[in-house]
Amino acid sequence: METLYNFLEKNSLYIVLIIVLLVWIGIFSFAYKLDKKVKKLEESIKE
Amino acid sequence: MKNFWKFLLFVLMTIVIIGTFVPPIVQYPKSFFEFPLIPGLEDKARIIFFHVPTAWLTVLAYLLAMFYGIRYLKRKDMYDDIKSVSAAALGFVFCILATVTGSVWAKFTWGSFWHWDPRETSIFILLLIYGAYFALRSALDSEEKRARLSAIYSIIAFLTTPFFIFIMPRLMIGLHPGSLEIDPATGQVRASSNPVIKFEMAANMRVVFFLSLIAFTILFFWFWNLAHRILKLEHVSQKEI
Amino acid sequence: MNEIILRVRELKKNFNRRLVFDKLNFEVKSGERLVITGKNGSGKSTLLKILAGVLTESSGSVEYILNQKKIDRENIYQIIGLVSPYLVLYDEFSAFENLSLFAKIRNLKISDDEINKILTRVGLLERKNDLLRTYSSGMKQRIKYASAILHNPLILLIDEPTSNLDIEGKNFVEDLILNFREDGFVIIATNESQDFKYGNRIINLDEYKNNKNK
Amino acid sequence: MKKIFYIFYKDFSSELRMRFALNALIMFVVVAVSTILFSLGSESVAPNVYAGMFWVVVFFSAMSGLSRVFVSEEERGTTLILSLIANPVTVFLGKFLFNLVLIFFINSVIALLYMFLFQEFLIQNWNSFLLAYVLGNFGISASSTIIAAIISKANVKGTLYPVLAFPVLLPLILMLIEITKSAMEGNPISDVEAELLVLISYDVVMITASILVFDIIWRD
Repeated sequence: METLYNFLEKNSLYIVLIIVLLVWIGIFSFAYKLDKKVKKLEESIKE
Repeated sequence: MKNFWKFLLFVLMTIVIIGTFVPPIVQYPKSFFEFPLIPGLEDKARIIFFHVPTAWLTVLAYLLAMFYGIRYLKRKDMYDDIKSVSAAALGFVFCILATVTGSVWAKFTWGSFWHWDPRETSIFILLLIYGAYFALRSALDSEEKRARLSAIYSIIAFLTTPFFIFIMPRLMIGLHPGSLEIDPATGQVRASSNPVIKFEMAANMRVVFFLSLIAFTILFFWFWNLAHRILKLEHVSQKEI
Repeated sequence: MNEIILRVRELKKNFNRRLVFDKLNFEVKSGERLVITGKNGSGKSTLLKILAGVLTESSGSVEYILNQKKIDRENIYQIIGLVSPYLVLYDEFSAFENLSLFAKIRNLKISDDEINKILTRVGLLERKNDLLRTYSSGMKQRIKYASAILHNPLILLIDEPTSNLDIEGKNFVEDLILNFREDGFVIIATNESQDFKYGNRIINLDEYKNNKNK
Repeated sequence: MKKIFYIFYKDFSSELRMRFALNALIMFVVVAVSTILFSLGSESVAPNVYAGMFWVVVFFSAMSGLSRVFVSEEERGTTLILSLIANPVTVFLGKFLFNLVLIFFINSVIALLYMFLFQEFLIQNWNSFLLAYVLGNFGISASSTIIAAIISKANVKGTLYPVLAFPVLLPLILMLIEITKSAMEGNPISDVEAELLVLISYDVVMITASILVFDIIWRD
């Protein structure tokens, strides 16, 4: 943990990378949620 | 024509990602793709292209949620409520993102995850308001009541925001760019002299920054559009049963 | 002599997905007595609450026009009296206290004697100082009538007029409805066929559920 | 005007008859203050900590007591009769008045307890403290009343109340802490002029907005 912290402190570009990845995770999970809702809708229409 | 926006988003976001990572940071930039060095920030200055847009979308989403809430109160159209709640849901996601990305970055720049700087406090309050909004919605079982009361709550909660924007920076020491500080000599409020806080973007950074804002805004409207269309379909399909 | 008109236009109410009634249109004028009927759950009580201005409609409009002037929604309460099974009075107060509080909140210039007179009319004079908590359901029904006629309203909305009442109480209700002030009107929501005789017009809410023929 | 008073009077006399709310509230205050007393022991802390603790206790007492005005009507089913005898603005102002009197009472109890129990809770500038006290009570009462009206229509009333009220009351509480701290340090009132102006505008905005939107909440 300590080494990781030191590494990130020295190579701060990776912090930006982490932040971009976090934003991507957020966007992805929202899209995933939407997808699940569409599936539920499709099932309810089939019935 | 309708798909134009999606392509634009694709192109812009690609430019933004390249613009975030590729340009080297040098002390004295000579060519257009070099970013100037800011002491104390270095590579971390690049966060601005991803962190600020999430914070901006949090606010935009709140305003939209409130706008459609008020429109619901005026027209009693259930679809206005659907638009309002979809905007709030997206806003909630971006609010969490803005908080988390900010605090990760703060750990490495300011030393700890949380500082209660005015902007941090405001985003925290927004997070609480979003949380309260959804808690309220889940506690109301009649659709009309839910739409009406959550719209009202969004208005009441909004009334406190001018305080956070205009007054709090006077009370607390800010760490975000553009914060004010108290001049130790005269006791007057002045713009901070700390290089991180004084932070001004070079022209080329500014271009990437605004492209990023545009890209994220398009992304937001696209997702919002999808979300409220899906909710609307859900609403219609339930009505038939 | 006042002239009051109630105008209901394209009134619609639904609770979530369930349509209660739709496309309801009618007018009631001074001197009329309207009976609203329909199966259980057909929305009689809901309609009365909307007419009394305490429940919002889903769409459509309800207007009261007094001497050619439209009455604001906020002031409808001054000309309406409502009796309903949903009505609950403050049971930590006595009958007399309830009425005198209502009179004060309504800002009526009404003396204690007049309140006593109303209590006599509904037959509660002897028990007027008992807390409502101790009242039987029939007595509670009577005190509701007292609270509804306290301010001498132009319009009386009565939901299930004779529920829980004995013969004496029923006679009082009959007298109240048939001899109601001539410049006002009465709307009665009921399922009891014996109450139909009070109305000179009947609306059956079951006919306003046209979600099927849509 | 009279009508508003009589709505207040109705709640007041009904509260006197039943009394359980008031007793519970006073007990709550005593328990909260004594918890702080125990945890502090004989240590002395900075004035801003005292100021903060003071308003935190006020906030939580408000959260446990001020929702009753609407929740009790809704629970007993008397909302209907109340909306039949008065227009919404009157009802709101009556309830607001009741909460105002209640918060003034609770707040005075808390302030007295603080002054007796904590030697270091010394107000040096009474003017600014009293102004904060009065303006703060108005603000707390306005926000809590309108939020009480919202939650009285919800299914889970108790837990929801602080959740909804906290973000709305937070700016007010922060201001109040700031002014109280300054009053304890004995700074002149001109130091907290800006804060006092914010308090006034908060009160005005909240009361006006509440009156405007209450009608929509009140009618089912």
